[in-house]
Amino acid sequence: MRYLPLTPDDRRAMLGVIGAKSIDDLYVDVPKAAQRSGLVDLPRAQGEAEVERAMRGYAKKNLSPANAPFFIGAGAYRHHIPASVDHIIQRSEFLTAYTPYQPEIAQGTLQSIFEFQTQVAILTGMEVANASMYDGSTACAEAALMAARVTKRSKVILSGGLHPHYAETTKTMAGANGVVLIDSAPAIDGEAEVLKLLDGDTAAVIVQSPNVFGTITELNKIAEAVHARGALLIAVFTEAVSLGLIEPPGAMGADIVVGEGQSIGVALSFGGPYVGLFATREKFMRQMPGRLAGETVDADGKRGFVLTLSTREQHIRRAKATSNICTNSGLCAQAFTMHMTLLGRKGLERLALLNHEKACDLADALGAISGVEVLTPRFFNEFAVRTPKKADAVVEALAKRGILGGVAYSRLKGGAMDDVLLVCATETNTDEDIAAFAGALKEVLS
Amino acid sequence: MRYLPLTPDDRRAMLGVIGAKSIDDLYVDVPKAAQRSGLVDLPRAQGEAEVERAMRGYAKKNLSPANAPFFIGAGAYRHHIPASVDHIIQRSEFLTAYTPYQPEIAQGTLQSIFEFQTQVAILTGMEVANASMYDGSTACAEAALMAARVTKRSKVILSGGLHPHYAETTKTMAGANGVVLIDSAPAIDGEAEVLKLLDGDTAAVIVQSPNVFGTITELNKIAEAVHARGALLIAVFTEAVSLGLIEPPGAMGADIVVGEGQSIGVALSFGGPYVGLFATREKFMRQMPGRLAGETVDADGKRGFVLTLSTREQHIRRAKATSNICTNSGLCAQAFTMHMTLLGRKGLERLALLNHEKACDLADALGAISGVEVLTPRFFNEFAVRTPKKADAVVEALAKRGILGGVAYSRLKGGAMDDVLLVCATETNTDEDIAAFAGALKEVLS
Amino acid sequence: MSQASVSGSRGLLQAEPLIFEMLGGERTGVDLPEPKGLKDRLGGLKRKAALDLPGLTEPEAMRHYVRLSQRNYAIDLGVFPLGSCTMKHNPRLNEKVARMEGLGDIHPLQPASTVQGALALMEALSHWLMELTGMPAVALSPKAGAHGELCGMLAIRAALYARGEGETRKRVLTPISSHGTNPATAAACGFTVDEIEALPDGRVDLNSLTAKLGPDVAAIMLTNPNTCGLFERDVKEIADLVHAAGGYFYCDGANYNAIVGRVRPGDLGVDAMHINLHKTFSTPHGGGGPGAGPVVFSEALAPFAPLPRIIERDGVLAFEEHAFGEATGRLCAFQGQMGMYIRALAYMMSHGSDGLRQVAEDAVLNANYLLARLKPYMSAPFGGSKDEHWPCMHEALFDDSFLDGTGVETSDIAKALIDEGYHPMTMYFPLVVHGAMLIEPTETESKAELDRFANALIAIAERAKAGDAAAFKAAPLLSPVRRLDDTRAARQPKLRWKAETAADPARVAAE
Amino acid sequence: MSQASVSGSRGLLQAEPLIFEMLGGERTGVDLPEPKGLKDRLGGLKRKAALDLPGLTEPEAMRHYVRLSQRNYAIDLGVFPLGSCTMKHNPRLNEKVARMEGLGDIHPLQPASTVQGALALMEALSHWLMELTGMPAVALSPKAGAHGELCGMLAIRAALYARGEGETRKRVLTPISSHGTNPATAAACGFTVDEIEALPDGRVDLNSLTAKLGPDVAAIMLTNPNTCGLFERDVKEIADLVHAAGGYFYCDGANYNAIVGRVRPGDLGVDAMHINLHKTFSTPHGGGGPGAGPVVFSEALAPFAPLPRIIERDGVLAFEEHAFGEATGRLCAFQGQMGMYIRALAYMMSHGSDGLRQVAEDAVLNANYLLARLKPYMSAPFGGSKDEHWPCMHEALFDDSFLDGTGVETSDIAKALIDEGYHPMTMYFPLVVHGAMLIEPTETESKAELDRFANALIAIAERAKAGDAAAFKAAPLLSPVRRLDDTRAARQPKLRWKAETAADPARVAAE
Ligand SMILES: Cc1ncc(COP(=O)(O)O)c(C=O)c1O
Ligand SMILES: Cc1ncc(COP(=O)(O)O)c(C=O)c1O
Repeated sequence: MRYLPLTPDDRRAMLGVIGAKSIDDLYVDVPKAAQRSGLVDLPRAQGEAEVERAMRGYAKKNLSPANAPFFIGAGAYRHHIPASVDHIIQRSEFLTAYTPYQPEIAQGTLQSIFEFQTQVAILTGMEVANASMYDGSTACAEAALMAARVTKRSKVILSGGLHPHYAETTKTMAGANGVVLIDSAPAIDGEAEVLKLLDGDTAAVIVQSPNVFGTITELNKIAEAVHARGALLIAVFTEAVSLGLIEPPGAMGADIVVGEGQSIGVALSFGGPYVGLFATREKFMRQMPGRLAGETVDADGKRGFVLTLSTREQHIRRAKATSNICTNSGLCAQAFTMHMTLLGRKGLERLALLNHEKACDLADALGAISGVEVLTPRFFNEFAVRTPKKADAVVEALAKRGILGGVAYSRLKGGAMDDVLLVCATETNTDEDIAAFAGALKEVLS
Repeated sequence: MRYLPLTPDDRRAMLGVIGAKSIDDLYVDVPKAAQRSGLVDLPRAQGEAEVERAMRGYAKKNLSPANAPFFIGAGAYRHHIPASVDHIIQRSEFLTAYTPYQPEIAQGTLQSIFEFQTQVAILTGMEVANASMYDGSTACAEAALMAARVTKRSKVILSGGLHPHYAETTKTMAGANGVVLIDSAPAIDGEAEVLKLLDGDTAAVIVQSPNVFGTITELNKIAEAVHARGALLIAVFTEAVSLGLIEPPGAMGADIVVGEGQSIGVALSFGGPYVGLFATREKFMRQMPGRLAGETVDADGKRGFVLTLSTREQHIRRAKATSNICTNSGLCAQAFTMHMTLLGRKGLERLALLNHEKACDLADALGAISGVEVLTPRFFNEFAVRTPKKADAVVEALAKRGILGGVAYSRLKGGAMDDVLLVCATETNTDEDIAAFAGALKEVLS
Repeated sequence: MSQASVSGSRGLLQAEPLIFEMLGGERTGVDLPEPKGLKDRLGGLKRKAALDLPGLTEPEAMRHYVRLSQRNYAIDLGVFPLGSCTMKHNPRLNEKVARMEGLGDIHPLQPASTVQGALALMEALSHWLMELTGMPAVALSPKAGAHGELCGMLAIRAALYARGEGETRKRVLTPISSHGTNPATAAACGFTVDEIEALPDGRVDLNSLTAKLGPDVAAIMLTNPNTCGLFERDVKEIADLVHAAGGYFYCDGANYNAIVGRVRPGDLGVDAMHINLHKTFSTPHGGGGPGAGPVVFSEALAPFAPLPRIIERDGVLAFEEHAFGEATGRLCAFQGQMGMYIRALAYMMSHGSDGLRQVAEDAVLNANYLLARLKPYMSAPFGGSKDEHWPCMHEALFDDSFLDGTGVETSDIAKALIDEGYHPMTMYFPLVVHGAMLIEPTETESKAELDRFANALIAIAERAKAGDAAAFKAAPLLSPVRRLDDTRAARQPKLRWKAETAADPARVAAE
Repeated sequence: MSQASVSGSRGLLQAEPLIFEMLGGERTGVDLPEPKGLKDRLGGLKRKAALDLPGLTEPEAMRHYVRLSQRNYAIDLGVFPLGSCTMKHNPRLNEKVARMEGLGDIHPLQPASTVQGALALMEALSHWLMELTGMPAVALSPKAGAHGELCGMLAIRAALYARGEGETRKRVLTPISSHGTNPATAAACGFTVDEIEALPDGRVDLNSLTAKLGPDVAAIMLTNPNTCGLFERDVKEIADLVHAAGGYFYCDGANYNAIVGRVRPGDLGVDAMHINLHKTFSTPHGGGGPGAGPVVFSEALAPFAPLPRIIERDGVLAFEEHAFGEATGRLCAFQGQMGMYIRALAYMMSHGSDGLRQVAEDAVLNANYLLARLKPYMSAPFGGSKDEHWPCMHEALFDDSFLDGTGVETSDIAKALIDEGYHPMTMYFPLVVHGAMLIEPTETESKAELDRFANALIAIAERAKAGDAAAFKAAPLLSPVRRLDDTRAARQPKLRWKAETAADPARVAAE
């Protein structure tokens, strides 16, 4: 087997050194009944070419966005990723390194994380950020838990614009840990509705902007009201590129900002791995979940970086840790930070602007179709439209025509608002794509 | 522009340091008339995504061997390349390094070349090998030139089985330098025919095995006869994998062995870059063309490698150099050596055996078609068949059916033997591929 | 530090500042079309202050990260013997297939009809995992091992609630040797954690366990092979005792590599177990992640597996995404770590049933070989005597008693290994022995590499015993930076670059 | 060398023997199906002695090459200021597109109907090259610069034969400063080489040229910008003189980067010029190759361009592969370096006409900036005085007169640069100045990188002048190996590993 360096001679010699007669001697502690003598009922080893052929077989049964006008967003976004980003994350030294617990031989990863944390803090308008969470939704759940820790309260209110997957993940993950999650009815432009549920037991409210319907919301007023009640404002985003153009939550009073970083440098990959971003105020630093890289000096006084404040973490604090997270999204964060470095302010702003323009073009094109109504009042690169037929049926009919034309809101939230279609446009869409989509939608609706 | 780090401010500051008013000041030596004030009439800069889209457009207009039963050989071969090989040649330190003229910071490349030279020598059964030539055909031309230098004679005889491209390249490159090339008529099994032309002026004869028709030839007798006349035997191969199974030219008396190394680790890439292999006897070492890595020690007595015997080369010897070659096929040699290291004896032998078996299967399948005759008496993984219709028309007809079914010999050698089709099978062909090819050929011929 | 340089670089090792310190005007490494600037539906919510994010052109960015990368150790450079981490070779085939058009680029919310291949791939992976473990159900979506633990413990919690015991069974047992994520997870699910004792041979003390069992016990969280690198001999008895007491058996499968293809957790009474695809099935660690932590379930817990699930109707696959039956809610935004599923499946198919069994056996053989070679020079609390080899599984545990009186500590041994070109072993974990050194070589190390590593470690141990503590405290000398001041980092936390508090970049560059 | 290690490794730098020294049984890193072993049409010509090729499993092979790679300097690590080599950034986009299905995997002999995209791409590249150079024809197939020279000189030879002067015009003129490939190529085409003198300002001496012209002159081979980094001011006059004397003007275009998009060789009287795609158009150097050396031709030489050529019939592209008209024969087996064409075209399209002009200007600006910064500390024979800057093109030339009496030589400066983290400049070339140091930064260096490099080089120059020759002779100290014994390598050539003469691998491993 090409990955196994021991030869039969090696094995014999090594057993000799150990003083064992056969490999079975090393498994003596396993109960006899649980020892399998034969092979598991699965195919035998295959060569590279065969495995590649099989994988190609799976790939061919999918419709790649490279081969279809593509307008799906709703939490994951198709953007161009510079080839150099993939080159870097394939470097042996980043790809095949472990968590940087030995800082003397992990400065590459550690400096990258330190830069990543700084970029995320700047992007969100916050003071500090961690080294990543699994994805935006688990970051959201962790934010709810952190708010409960900080405020020592248990109620967390979710807006009607929060991505239903985020709401559900938060309920699953934080709910089990004593946090009481209060849901709101779906609302296209109702982030401020959370204030109606606000009370003195509230640890935090969670709002999203742009929300799952694409709506952008001004948060200052919400923040004020929330703070007045001693609660925290958790602001969520799923489209990191939006922060190149719209006011960041940190500038509008949010206490914790969490979001999905996939848009910057990470492939769509059918939903994962992605990278959860988590930023907050310095004063809450010691309540953050996840890893943190910090600056220090070495024995020669030279600057270096280490993982720090680990007394928050499970490997030190065990049952009292701020989170059980261990493995995070390191390599996706590496991709994010490199892509962000390539973009810089200039690139990100322009990228954001292009996304917005494409979305405006798309809104104009779809809005012009009779029976279709653009529902989102203010948006970045995605918005909701009302369709005269059921949205899930529309999506299927478009797919039959080779167009990946958004996602039905009802798919995200079991049956709700079943005439609402969520669509998204990015810099990857051409004018022809938009025309093709509009044309097909017209057909499908007629 | 994303690849240009200077900012307008940088440019101004730098001109200031230089003491120039504008960039034009630095071009003062260019005649006014030749200074273009405007831009050349070509498109403006484009982003990554746009360029990638354009390239995809070109790619889509080609029929990829990944999407068609594929049976073309005749000098370039489709083999599976392990993914790890591509990883290594994409490493910054190999990809973006220059020729290792500063050995203290180029031991990676130098040790790789030293290992490559050793592998090529072992594979061909020779004593020494160089660091690579452009491709097999230019290696062949260089071999003719070297034979003339060694023997101080000018006549070189080419066999009728030598790949016509190799013959033509040799005539073009060596012919201009005073070597007289004597061609032979195409012959499927006539390598020994060269002996008829052998005389006391002969510097070398060039034979090929497996030859362009796929025929394998025993070289001992030819070598004896050639040596008896004081000439050298140059043996050529185009399919390096064959040497895993058949007797190497070095074991049969060849003085110079040249060939194409593309089969081991190098992509087909429409004809290049490939890697010319060049091996010979130690006694001719100082007459070799191209770069050579050699072992030595450093100031601490530690083993290291350097480019050596460079007094043979153009940068030292100028007009008296053994060749004008400078840039060679370094990265392809790097791919070759890694793939060869992965294969080892075991892997290469098995790979060769699989190729041979597939070719035997193909010969059985095609030979069974009425009117089709397998012409090659002994072969490795390619052979010639006679077709009742013109071979180039057969190839076209097969292509229309989505099958890349070999190459007409007449394409290689202007019109000669126009009913001869050269076909090849490798480990990449499935039984279904072979059946599809045979089925389509039957159809085309009926 | 023998020679200072003006540039700050030393030979091939390039000095490199932070991106925030790279002076010069504003740059970018992407070229994008000019926006038309005509449309605006932002409703006035444009960013007010300009973003203060630095940009680099591509050549600068490339160098920045390539230079940084060369300060990292990696599996591709040498033995990475971190116990409990299973740092094995990462095949590049898996990287290639994960990036294929139609796999790496599909959107998680594409209509099912356009992702049949992706769903089939997930089903194939599920099939391999269930067959290998002998368990009847699997949830793929957990994003890493700890997330898998959460998934499993939530299912247990749900099962208890379904039984009406959700409010009464709140205690979770776990050995002191367990990984930190185990108690952390139990706590995150609202359980209290109760630690059980270990026997002198490194296994669970059945008496301690029996004593702790009771009607308020929800589950035991047990790692097997355990974090001392030992197989829990009494695992069946443990399972039976826990089940008899009305609890469930959560198995931490982080160490599954030792038994894959040879022993099936399903035959050991396990109710739920996560599998770290980034350990046993070799998806790359990537400097900290991402991973994937699918969970296999017993019949008892299968109904409580989370959403989404894959269902088949008339030969067509689809996700069941919304609440049904007793399913636990969603654990993440979409359906988990597809990128890891592809790699893990490619790894499994490459090895096959025969190769996977060989993986386990070679991993165990390599660990025992190191144990046997190192035991005479170090102290192996569970390794047996000079004359008798007590086998370990995939990793060999040493304590620091051989260092008694030398002034050298476990962490000094680790730093000395760095100078020898090695990544240190896991230190101070598990907590059951003093100054633990946990060495897991994995099956992808050759005998020659193991010998070279053992020779280096033996030389270090001998040097320590010979009394050269000062030299040890000075190590490492040959790494890009020397020992770093952890205390300072924690006391004066500097978690991001700030213009005001930044070190002088000129000084940094010249460092 | 401050501390020896047992393993032979030093921190991150891993010791690594030759593959031939890696003991252990026979291994392989590929898995292939079992052959059936039934058929044999080899005619008894099976290999007799077993191949003695070592194999490694994938983890071992991966490590071997990754470890080796870390002993290399590279563009991705830092400034690579080799004059005449144009070591610029290599965009990864180009690597990606060169590997696309349908581009990287097509066979050179596929029927034309199945490779219309490939042919169109070659035509597009040709169009860019002709437009940029202002020349009416181009041959893509030459495999590198020297091969391009051969292509051009063979066309000149053919044109002379066509004129009936093939046997009489046998002398080729070239400046002493020319690259070694120029005289080597002329000789390889059966010409004799006659060197022309340079003026004190580094350009061709028109008087020397005029004196050498005559009815036996076939051509001049002139590099422009020349290898001193200077534009040949009198290039038009030179062309006219040579043409008037019945000869052709071969221009070595290796330094085209300085003028691309700004000056067209077609406006300078050039008859043939190769373009190193691996210099100006950034295809990676790959540790020595591959490259590509397309040749542009004037009307006079166009008919003699080599085979194959691309022709269009009814909108369908095809190769013309067989002798026709006055075409020179084939120069290589197929149609050249497609892999490089793809990369070069992607590079051109990325820059566009505007970006390419900026490339030239920034390359020239960077070189002049270094010239200006370094001139006060080193000696720039063609750089002008303290008060007057004589501009160079893309590279700045220094000689060793500033080292007079210091005992330090050009090569010592180079080795000192290695310790500072830099690849040295080109040394001892061109031959027209003593102890030449030729520095070509290219346009992809930032001002900050140039300043850091200049500071390091200035410090070295000052150190040399302050008299510290012994330290210079000891350099480099910080590279993976120290100065290597070239003489020994040449005197006792050891060009391959042999079992008998091999160093003891154990010793090697411990080195
Ligand atoms: C025994 C054990 N359990 C659980 C985990 C947590 O797994 P993950 O890091 O994938 O969350 C680890 C990882 O190090 C481990 O070693
Ligand atoms: C001036 C000059 N001419 C010709 C060449 C030869 O080009 P190549 O190495 O591509 O054969 C070079 C390459 O270094 C060069 O610098």
